[in-house]
Amino acid sequence: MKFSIVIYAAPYSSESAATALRFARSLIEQGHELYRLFFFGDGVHNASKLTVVAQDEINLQQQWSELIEQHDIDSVICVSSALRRGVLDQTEADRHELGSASAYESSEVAGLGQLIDATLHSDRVVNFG
Amino acid sequence: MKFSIVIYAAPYSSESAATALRFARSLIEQGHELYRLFFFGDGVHNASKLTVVAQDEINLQQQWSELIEQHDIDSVICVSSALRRGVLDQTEADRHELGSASAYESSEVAGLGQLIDATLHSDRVVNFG
Amino acid sequence: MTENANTAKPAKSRITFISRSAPYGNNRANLCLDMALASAVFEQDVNYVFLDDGVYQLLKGQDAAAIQSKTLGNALETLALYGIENVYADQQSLKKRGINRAELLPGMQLIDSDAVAKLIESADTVFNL
Amino acid sequence: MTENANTAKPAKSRITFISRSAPYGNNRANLCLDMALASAVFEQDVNYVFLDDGVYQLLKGQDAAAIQSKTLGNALETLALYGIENVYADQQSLKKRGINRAELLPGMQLIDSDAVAKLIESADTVFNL
Amino acid sequence: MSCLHTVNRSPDSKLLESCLRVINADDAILFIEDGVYHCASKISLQAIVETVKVYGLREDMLARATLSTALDRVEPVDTSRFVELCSEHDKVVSWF
Amino acid sequence: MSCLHTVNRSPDSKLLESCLRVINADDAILFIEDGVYHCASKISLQAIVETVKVYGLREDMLARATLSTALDRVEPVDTSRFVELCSEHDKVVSWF
Repeated sequence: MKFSIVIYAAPYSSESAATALRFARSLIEQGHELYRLFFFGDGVHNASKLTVVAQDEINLQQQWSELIEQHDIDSVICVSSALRRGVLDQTEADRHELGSASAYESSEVAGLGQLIDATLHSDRVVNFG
Repeated sequence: MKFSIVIYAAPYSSESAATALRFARSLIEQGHELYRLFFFGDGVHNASKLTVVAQDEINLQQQWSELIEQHDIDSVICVSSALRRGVLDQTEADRHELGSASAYESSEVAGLGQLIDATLHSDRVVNFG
Repeated sequence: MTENANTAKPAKSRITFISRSAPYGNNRANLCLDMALASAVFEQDVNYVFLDDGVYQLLKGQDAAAIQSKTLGNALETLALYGIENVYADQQSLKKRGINRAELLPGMQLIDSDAVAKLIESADTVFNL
Repeated sequence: MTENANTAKPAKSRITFISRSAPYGNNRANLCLDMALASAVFEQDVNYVFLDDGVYQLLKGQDAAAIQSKTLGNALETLALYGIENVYADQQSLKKRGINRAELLPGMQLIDSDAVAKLIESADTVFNL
Repeated sequence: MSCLHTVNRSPDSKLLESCLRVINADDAILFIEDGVYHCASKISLQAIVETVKVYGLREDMLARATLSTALDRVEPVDTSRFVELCSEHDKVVSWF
Repeated sequence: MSCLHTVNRSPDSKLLESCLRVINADDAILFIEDGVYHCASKISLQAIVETVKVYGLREDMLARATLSTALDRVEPVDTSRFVELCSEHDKVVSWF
């Protein structure tokens, strides 16, 4: 079955991002297809690669990125949410002269059209916020 | 009268950061002293300098930074909140090889001791979250 | 990414948006609006329901200039221009908050809980925030 | 910044923390704990009150390994080691949630609303989240 | 067309109440995150129509020490079963 | 020792209720942000002891179209008066 997952919550300040990550892992393990991850609103912070966590703590952003790369998942950060939160790919960072990218390259910065497309091509859309 | 302000909320996803900014401006205009700004939890996102906003929208982070510089305000981002959210000064960015700083230089990255100090030296501590 | 739109799956899905949050205090109302507008732009079949505190978004006479925001009520008045015709306010939510029909923006259809349940049941995807 | 600590102001203030949030779902319980521990380290006079959903933090037998978090209950058991002796749980909040004294971590003093009101009234600063 | 509703806030919020107002009799509810505090609440569970199946996310119940106090009406499920429940129902509505 | 309490969530939350349980008779309440919806609610205002002065943040009331519907008990104040209220009371407790 094809799933898409929408994440509205930032890591650390809400449990929802962690729940979504476990859910994503589990559906892949069960042989389902993850059609798309869509990070929206504060959810875009899950794609930040600037995070530094204590050694005994989970780096949720890194875990997302590893999962995405390992399974070649189509992962999208909503562009309007991302820009105003400073989660930038190299193109945006260059355009606005803001140094190096702050977003993991494993996710693509794109528009809400990718969310609508996900509703069209997924059997289930599951929201976490 | 000496005020300190504690901000727990990220900009955009909550109105509280904007309320705090208006409050800070107003107390300075009235001749009160702003002893310290303390950004805590998701509040540290207010110090991100990577933000890109549309032309007809407010850049809250930039407005904070301008207010802080203009009035030489002692502004602190809580270090443990900031690191795990990728809001880094140049020292931390260098230490973890994460490129350029993502935090405005107008705020200092420091510990909760600065919050306790603020409670000792302020007549009023006002929280926004 | 546009290739996704060219597969065999249906080009249209029925999406019900449930907007349950008051405006301005947080950004959920805006996120919901952004998703609904995108759905309309991509010509999906959209139902837009205001439930619980979400009905506060529909009050006439909002003016968010004093809090440096865009007035959400103005944006909601343009829904029809984007082809979103099915806009509903839950009667019970209005009644509980003492809001009369005369206080509402024009173009809202008042419905009861059963009708909301049907809009959920008949949807392919539900976004609820 | 250390110079601040050497001015004429009192070196001790009475701080009341009101922790009103359930653990894990969001990070408010942790933020409150971090602030209280810092206050204790800097030798302030600390009162720690669990109110509303905050009393859920006090349930014995928590185990957050399955959600990859640190078990908050364990941290709360060490409060006394940090010199935080005045730890209170609001009786009405417990009763409303059907929680018996036997289910609570040791060392909690049960108090009523009037006592909470007094802990607010007698404090120099109140942190409430 | 049956629907799985997830609810992630405690009984102190009005979230479950909102969900119950628009739920259908053959739907199911899964309590996750702070929602699992409903699993030990008679008042919450009694408000749910009997035909609606009630689940609680085991990981969240373990974390919050509510697995042992959960009432019989509630079936604890782990995340992999959560995924299965999503496929078994026609759609998922998240209340958060 | 009188205290200014700010409340920033709507009547749909239990925030005001919590505040009222521990408020003192000579304290004051200032509704801000989504809290200003209380300003038009008879039920909310009747729950507040008469000796407690009630304010609403004007900017937030304007934004939400609740300035004209606010009940007489509520005194609308702007941010500069909010600052003054903070100095006039001995401390500020924020409910959020």
